Amino acid sequence: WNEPVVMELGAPGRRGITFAAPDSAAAVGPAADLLPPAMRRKSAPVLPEMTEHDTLRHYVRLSQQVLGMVGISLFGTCTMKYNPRVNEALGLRPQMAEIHPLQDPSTLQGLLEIVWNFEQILKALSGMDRFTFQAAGGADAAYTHVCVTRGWLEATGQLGQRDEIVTSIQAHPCNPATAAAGGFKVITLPLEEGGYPSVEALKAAIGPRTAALMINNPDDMGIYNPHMKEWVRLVKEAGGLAFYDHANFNGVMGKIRARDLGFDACMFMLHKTFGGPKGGGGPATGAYGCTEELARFLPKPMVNRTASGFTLDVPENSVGKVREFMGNLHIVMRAYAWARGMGAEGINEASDISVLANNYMEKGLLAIRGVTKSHPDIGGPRMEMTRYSLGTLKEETGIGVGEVANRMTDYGVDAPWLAHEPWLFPEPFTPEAGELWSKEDIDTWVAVVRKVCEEAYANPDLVKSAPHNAAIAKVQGEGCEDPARWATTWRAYLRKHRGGAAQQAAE
Amino acid sequence: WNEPVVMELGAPGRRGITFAAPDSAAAVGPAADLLPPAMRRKSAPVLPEMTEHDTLRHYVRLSQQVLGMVGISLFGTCTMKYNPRVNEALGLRPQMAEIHPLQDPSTLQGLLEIVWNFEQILKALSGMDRFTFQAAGGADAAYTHVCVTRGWLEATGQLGQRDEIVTSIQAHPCNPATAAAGGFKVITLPLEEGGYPSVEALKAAIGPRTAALMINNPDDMGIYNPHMKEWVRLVKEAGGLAFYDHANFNGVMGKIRARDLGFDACMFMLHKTFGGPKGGGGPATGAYGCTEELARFLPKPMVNRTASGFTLDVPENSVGKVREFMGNLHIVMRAYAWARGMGAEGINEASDISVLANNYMEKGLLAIRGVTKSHPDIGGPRMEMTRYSLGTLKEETGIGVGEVANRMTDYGVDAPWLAHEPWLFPEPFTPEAGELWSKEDIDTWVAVVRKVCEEAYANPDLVKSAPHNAAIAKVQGEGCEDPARWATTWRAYLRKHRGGAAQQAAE
Amino acid sequence: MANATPEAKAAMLRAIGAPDIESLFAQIPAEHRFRGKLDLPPALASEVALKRHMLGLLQKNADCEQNLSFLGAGIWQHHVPAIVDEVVGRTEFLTSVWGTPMSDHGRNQAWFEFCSMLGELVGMEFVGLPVYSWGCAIGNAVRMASRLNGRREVLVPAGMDPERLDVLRQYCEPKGSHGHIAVVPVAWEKASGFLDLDDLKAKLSDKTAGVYIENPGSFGVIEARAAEIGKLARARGAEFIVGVDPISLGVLAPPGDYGADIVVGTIQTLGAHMMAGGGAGGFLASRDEERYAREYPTLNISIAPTDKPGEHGFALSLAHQSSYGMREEGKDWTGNSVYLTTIGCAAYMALLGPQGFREVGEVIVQRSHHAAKTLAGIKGLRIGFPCGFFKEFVVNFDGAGKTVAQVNDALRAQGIFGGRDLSADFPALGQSALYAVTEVHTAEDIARLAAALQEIVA
Amino acid sequence: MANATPEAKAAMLRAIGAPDIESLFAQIPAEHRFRGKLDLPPALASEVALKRHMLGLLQKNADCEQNLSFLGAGIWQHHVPAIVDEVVGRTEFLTSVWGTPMSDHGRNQAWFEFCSMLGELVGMEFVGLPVYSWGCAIGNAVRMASRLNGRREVLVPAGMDPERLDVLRQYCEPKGSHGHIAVVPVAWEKASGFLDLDDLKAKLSDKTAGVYIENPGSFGVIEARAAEIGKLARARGAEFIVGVDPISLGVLAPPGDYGADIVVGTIQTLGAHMMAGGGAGGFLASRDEERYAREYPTLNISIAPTDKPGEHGFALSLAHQSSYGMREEGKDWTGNSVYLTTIGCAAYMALLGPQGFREVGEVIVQRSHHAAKTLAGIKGLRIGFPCGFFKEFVVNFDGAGKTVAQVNDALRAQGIFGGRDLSADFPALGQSALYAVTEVHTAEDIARLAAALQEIVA
Repeated sequence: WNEPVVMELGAPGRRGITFAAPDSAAAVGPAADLLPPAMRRKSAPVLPEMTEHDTLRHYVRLSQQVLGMVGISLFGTCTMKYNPRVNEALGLRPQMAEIHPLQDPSTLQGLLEIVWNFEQILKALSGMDRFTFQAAGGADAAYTHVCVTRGWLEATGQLGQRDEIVTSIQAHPCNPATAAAGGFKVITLPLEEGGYPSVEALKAAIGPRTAALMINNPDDMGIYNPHMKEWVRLVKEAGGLAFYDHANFNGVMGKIRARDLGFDACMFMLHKTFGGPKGGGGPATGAYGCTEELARFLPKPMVNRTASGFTLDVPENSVGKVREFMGNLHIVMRAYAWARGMGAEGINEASDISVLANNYMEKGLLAIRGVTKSHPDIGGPRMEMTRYSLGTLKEETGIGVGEVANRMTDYGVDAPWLAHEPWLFPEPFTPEAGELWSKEDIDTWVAVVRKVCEEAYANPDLVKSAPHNAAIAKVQGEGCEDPARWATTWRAYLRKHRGGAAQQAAE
Repeated sequence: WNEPVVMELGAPGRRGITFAAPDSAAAVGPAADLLPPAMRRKSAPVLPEMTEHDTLRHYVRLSQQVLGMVGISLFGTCTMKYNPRVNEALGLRPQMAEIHPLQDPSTLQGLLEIVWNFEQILKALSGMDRFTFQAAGGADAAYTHVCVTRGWLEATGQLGQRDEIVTSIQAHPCNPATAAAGGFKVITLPLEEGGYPSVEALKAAIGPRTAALMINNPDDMGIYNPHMKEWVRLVKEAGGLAFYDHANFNGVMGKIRARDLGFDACMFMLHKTFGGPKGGGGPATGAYGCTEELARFLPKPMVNRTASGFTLDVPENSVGKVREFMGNLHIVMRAYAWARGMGAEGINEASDISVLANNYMEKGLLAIRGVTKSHPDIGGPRMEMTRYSLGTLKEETGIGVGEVANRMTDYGVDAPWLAHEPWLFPEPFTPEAGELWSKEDIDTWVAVVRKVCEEAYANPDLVKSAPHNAAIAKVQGEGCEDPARWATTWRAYLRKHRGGAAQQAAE
Repeated sequence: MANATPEAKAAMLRAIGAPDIESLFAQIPAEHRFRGKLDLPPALASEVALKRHMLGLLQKNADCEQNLSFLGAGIWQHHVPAIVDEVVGRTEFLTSVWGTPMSDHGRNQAWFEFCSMLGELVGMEFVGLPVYSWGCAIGNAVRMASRLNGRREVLVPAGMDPERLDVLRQYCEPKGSHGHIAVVPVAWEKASGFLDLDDLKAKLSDKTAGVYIENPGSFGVIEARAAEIGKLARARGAEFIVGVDPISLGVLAPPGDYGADIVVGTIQTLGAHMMAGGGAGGFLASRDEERYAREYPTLNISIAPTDKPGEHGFALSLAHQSSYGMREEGKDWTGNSVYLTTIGCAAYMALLGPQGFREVGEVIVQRSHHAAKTLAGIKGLRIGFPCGFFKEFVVNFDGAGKTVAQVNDALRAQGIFGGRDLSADFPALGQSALYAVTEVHTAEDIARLAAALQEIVA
Repeated sequence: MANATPEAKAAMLRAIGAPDIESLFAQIPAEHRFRGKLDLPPALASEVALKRHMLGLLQKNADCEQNLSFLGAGIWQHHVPAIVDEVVGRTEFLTSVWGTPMSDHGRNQAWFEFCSMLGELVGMEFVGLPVYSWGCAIGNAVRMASRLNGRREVLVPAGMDPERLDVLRQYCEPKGSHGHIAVVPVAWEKASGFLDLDDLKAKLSDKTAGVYIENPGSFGVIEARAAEIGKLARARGAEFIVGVDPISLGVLAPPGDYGADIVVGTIQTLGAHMMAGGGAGGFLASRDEERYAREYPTLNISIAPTDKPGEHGFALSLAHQSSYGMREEGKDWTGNSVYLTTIGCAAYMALLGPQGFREVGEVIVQRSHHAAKTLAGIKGLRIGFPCGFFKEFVVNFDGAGKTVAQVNDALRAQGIFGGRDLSADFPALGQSALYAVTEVHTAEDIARLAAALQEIVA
């Protein structure tokens, strides 16, 4: 159903919350007199005027218009996990929710101990020497690597000389993007027959201008590059740093360690692999780890353990900050609790199950007419996800993956992840079952794909016009790219689509 | 949609939560050896085996199949209120959630202070001298009055002599029922032309056998008995106690006080009038208040304030207990917070608005073809609710109030309360807007009633077969009264409806 | 209040055609009206001020999370899984009352699931929605028994928890009142804590409406001869009523297995916080026989088909026999109960499953026995009924020359809430306290208690 | 883990036709495999043990609810209305990532509402979904400005908060790196704390990509000449970028009114807990002009029609220009941000409405001025910039002969967290601290602080 936009709700004079006029009012006089006249607000912001009940009811209703994990969401590359509610309850404790980052460290010992404890866990999982949690997401951790790389180049007098970062077309876009934003030229290696760039291509790309390699493994197609150890050796021989984007860590937890492969640095996504909530995209944490050699460049402050407690210190050659304060430590708290709940065996088993579940799912999906897999010629089991293509379906029925995804939601199954740009295969999609979803859920999911593909052959219009059973009908998104029509705010919408009714109402 | 019953979910071996084997296991040996052999459980209970994720997902889905206040619920006689979420958050604080009723009072001073403070508020609102919160609902407070009455009769040597309790046919069923359960004979006065029993009828009913009057005012039709003061005088002159069931306090908060009318005792429903959550029917609190004279009979313990803090004491002639411990004090905490948030003016205004809203709604409802009101000949405004009848609609279309209510839910408006038994008017319904629901909500609600009544005339089958847009289709409830078919548990269901598949599966 | 704005008030008055709000109160005679100023504390209209005020009050409580508590006796400190709070706090469940079987389907289903899972635990097929508390459930069960066989005497363990006993007494009315049911205590065996079968036999008669026992009993003791007690009761035509703590039923036999006719108990241990005793409910269950079903005072939810083939729904069953249907002719009385709590209990039982109940039961048995064994090693302390108990056990301090009150005061000074003092209610036990040990207690907790006691009684 | 049971594993292996799980890892060369034992602490698999462990750790923190805190400087203690926690904690919003515009409609709408309400507060029509933090938003805005006019210098207040400044510096890269943007500080007027216009004029040039100011500034001072600064910037072809704390915008003029081209700021003050600095996000807003819109690195949500006439939906707008669409050619980079926080912010803004923002702004202004006035009365204490501040103000202790560190240590011993020590970052201010006073502080709190300070500096 169509819940009104909040801007249309309420009525003049309604109040949702009040703030008592301070008893100190008398002492200082009216607030307006304490503000520079030029800077006083002239007209009130045009916000809704609602009661608390109506406000809550509105957002409860909106929450009910979110399918997501209330159904089945195998959102690949995101490793959907259950978020233990005990962690959420802990997060609301005043000892977590109501602490200020600038408190004296003596009053934050519990938090710093959690951070330090968790760092030890990530060290064990990666072989790295230090971790920072300042980066507010995976992309921000990639950026942290770019910053650390610059710091290292500066310290070693190579800044400006080594100005290229090498990556692969299957690396997450954040790798080339943060490299570019950090002032580096990006060299992107294409895939070759094995499903990954060749050693030769890498050799051709690296040299005295190479600052770093930024690479993931396995990639989002579920293909593991078996030459990664050699890659790292080559990059380091060429004088560059090797950074492991561990976005797809779920399939290899406990199985490989970045340091063992020779990497100088790596990153983990705590909101993905370590059970932090997705929240529709953060708050997140990109845990960035590196060797002792690079640790002196890490963002400040770092948590250290001393005889008299945990301290906050500035690394010798710290690159400064990538974000204010210490990061989304409330997510670190959750990740630590998750890791303690799992233990070493649990973590290992989770990666076992995620790879098992993916290969089980693959069997079901490839049995469906219209579904193929990327690099079908590469045999053997994939890792924790597989990339599929509906290219055949599209050719045979005209129905693409977006339409299939829309129709799937009619069956209570949320859309899967498709693929990052550029699409190397037509009509791609990338489900990931992880260790969360049960065999029955996977079976249901596959059955829905089968059903929708069958519908595409039998009744393409039904699929094309989907969804029919969602909160709203299909959105017409073309206007969102048109300056005359897009509207990211209600006031823009009123101006463009309702002839400035906004302005008038406001005045 | 049809979410499976939890008993059908899960798979063997799945775990939702684990409990670590105690390190003390070694010291005492296996648990089974510590239990008398005859009393050990032989076969495991046939419960579902589910993960935490699946369990939560199941109950989240069920919650989404509750319309209630996510829509508009004008559930008369229940005074729907918004439950401030700050109180719920406070309720989860360990200082409220993790306290034991048998802790030394010195460790419960905050709780006892809340109880004491709130008692003062109720004293102000009622004029009574003491309040107990032990009763776990309104009916339990009525029962408390019955117990106190017995205690008073016993102490005054009248037990067995005064064995009649007088009430009205419009009093809530809990009044006659608790009177009967407490060993009293019940005399129920019928309504007369003014919409309430006459003074003469009362006079005829009372006498030397009268133990008490248990009466509400206004009643659920919104009619206020103007002779109540005289009633109370007559009952007391006859030697009985007068108890005011303040279930319908919302319309008279701050306007009248039970003690001022002469009552010896009264009760308030904290989960209703004082903002406690309904929760589908409790935990609730019936606050029972009385005069100093009766206070010595109150259930134990009572909270008193002394120079050295708050204490728990046993009243001199306490009738004992009506429920273990001190009552649903977490609801008292919420009610106290609600009352403090409202203040005297707010409480007064709330009753203003609830009466205003009801009379506004009445205008809209009576304009609908097929809707009449109870005692239509009684002019003047009703209190915070009005009883309506769809008798005309039923006569003219064959559609009754139950069917109308079912159809209303198709429009996102939950069914209203109909009426307690016996139905004095055909096809009754009793909406109550209270101070919560906005004018727009009331307008929407009335519009839905109008729409459904119009449908009843135009397309009765559409209404008869409703709902069409709810979680499930119309339930066929006839079997619920048939011993061969009713099933209050899954195991009974399997036995009766699936040929004992249960037993087999279990074995 | 949405309609508190002058605009809304004016618009509504206009529609009604009333001059002002006061005129809408015309029904109330002037001499009924209170015209004074309500003597209420000032409003704390802002949430920030109200929260601060409430926190200030709550912080005057010392809770069992910061402190180490061994209190039980009717309310126990068990682990409440986080999802239980989550489910119970869902706005949909929390704020509304109820609707039709269709509009309120999710809640009805959760209730049915609660009854179904509880039925599995206790081994009974008919389970009503809960009543106010365990004590109230006993009261209802005894009255059911009395209605079933027309008798007016109930035998109960002499060691029964005084809170529950007081509530039961209330339900059985004072002597001299119409319909009085006599509550007759049956002694316990000094050494074992079991019900004294000789005393039971002596008191059983054709007047006995029911025999009530608890398993575990109020001193924590598991009544090993429950089946025999049941047989004795049935042989005299009395109903056999058993009270249980359902968290024990992963390891203890379900009462249905040893002949219980009616089962009652608490639901607090199925995922409800202690809340100073608030929110705890009690339940009633029995075999699914019409004879029993027709006497239930509870609301009952039955699964039922819908107009759509293959779909299930839920509806009230046997509602008419309640006071809602029959007023003073109904079975006892029915009103608001603890229906929200049951939804949390449903989530709790589903989360634990058969393995979880077994595990938690075993942990409790082992840890409580470990605690008893540890305390027994302290000079001056003696365990009252040392064998076969569940969660609770009696510790006697006579040998230490201290009263329980003294011991508990000293423990409290160290942040420990000692066991419930039994000395006033059960003088025969001397200076004894009832200690509760659950899955929340660790070996360190027990060691800490032991060290503190050692020091106190030294 | 649902599939951890032997049954599930076996069934899946059977379907795959694989002998064991190990065989599924065939892609990983043996020499890549880690075969050791992970050196992790023992698992706390039971929730009860885990919760106890975590609570034990958290209890080592001293929080700002039990203590009285005057810390601000980028993270502020504001009242978080209870419904904000409720909404943000809803399972539906909390756990899932995202779906299609249809399957995720509710979340998209909440995001759009967030942008709409924030747009009203700041007086701008184009608002992107938030970025990691205020500092990051400044970095993005400065880079936007530089891309718009091709210049490579940004002027910022010399008194800018060092945390944000460090982040901005990172976004502008070290000197010598490709694409470096110089960050040039502009002095403040000693007495007022306003930006020194002479210094500004001296530093403004054709190289100036943008001028960044904050309102209120990092010392709490309201920049009264903001419009003039904007004019000066625009006159030299520079973008005028304004950073705001949106909780001030019920009483302070929206930057759109005084000529801001790009507005940035924090969203933490819109209902996010402090969480040691976690969860706070930053935002970017501007006029809805294509020139600006085409430079946003954020995800943007536009309202759009659906196939059903009259119905609205929401879809991504300008996604292709992000790094998701163009990789290294995209605008900066885009990834997970703080999108859950925004839903709480939306609830916060809707709850407050125009009156709430006015009220909270007035309370903060009055209470902070009252606090400053009170502290100014203490001998040895001086208020740095005593007029026209919002929420924060500078307290100088030079006259007392104490360092801020000494004062704060002494306050902490009394359960008071004193203001942020400015002495290291701003030596020119001497021994000064930045005190934040919000709607959570009462007159008693201020009196308590004053009494403590009085004693400490006596």
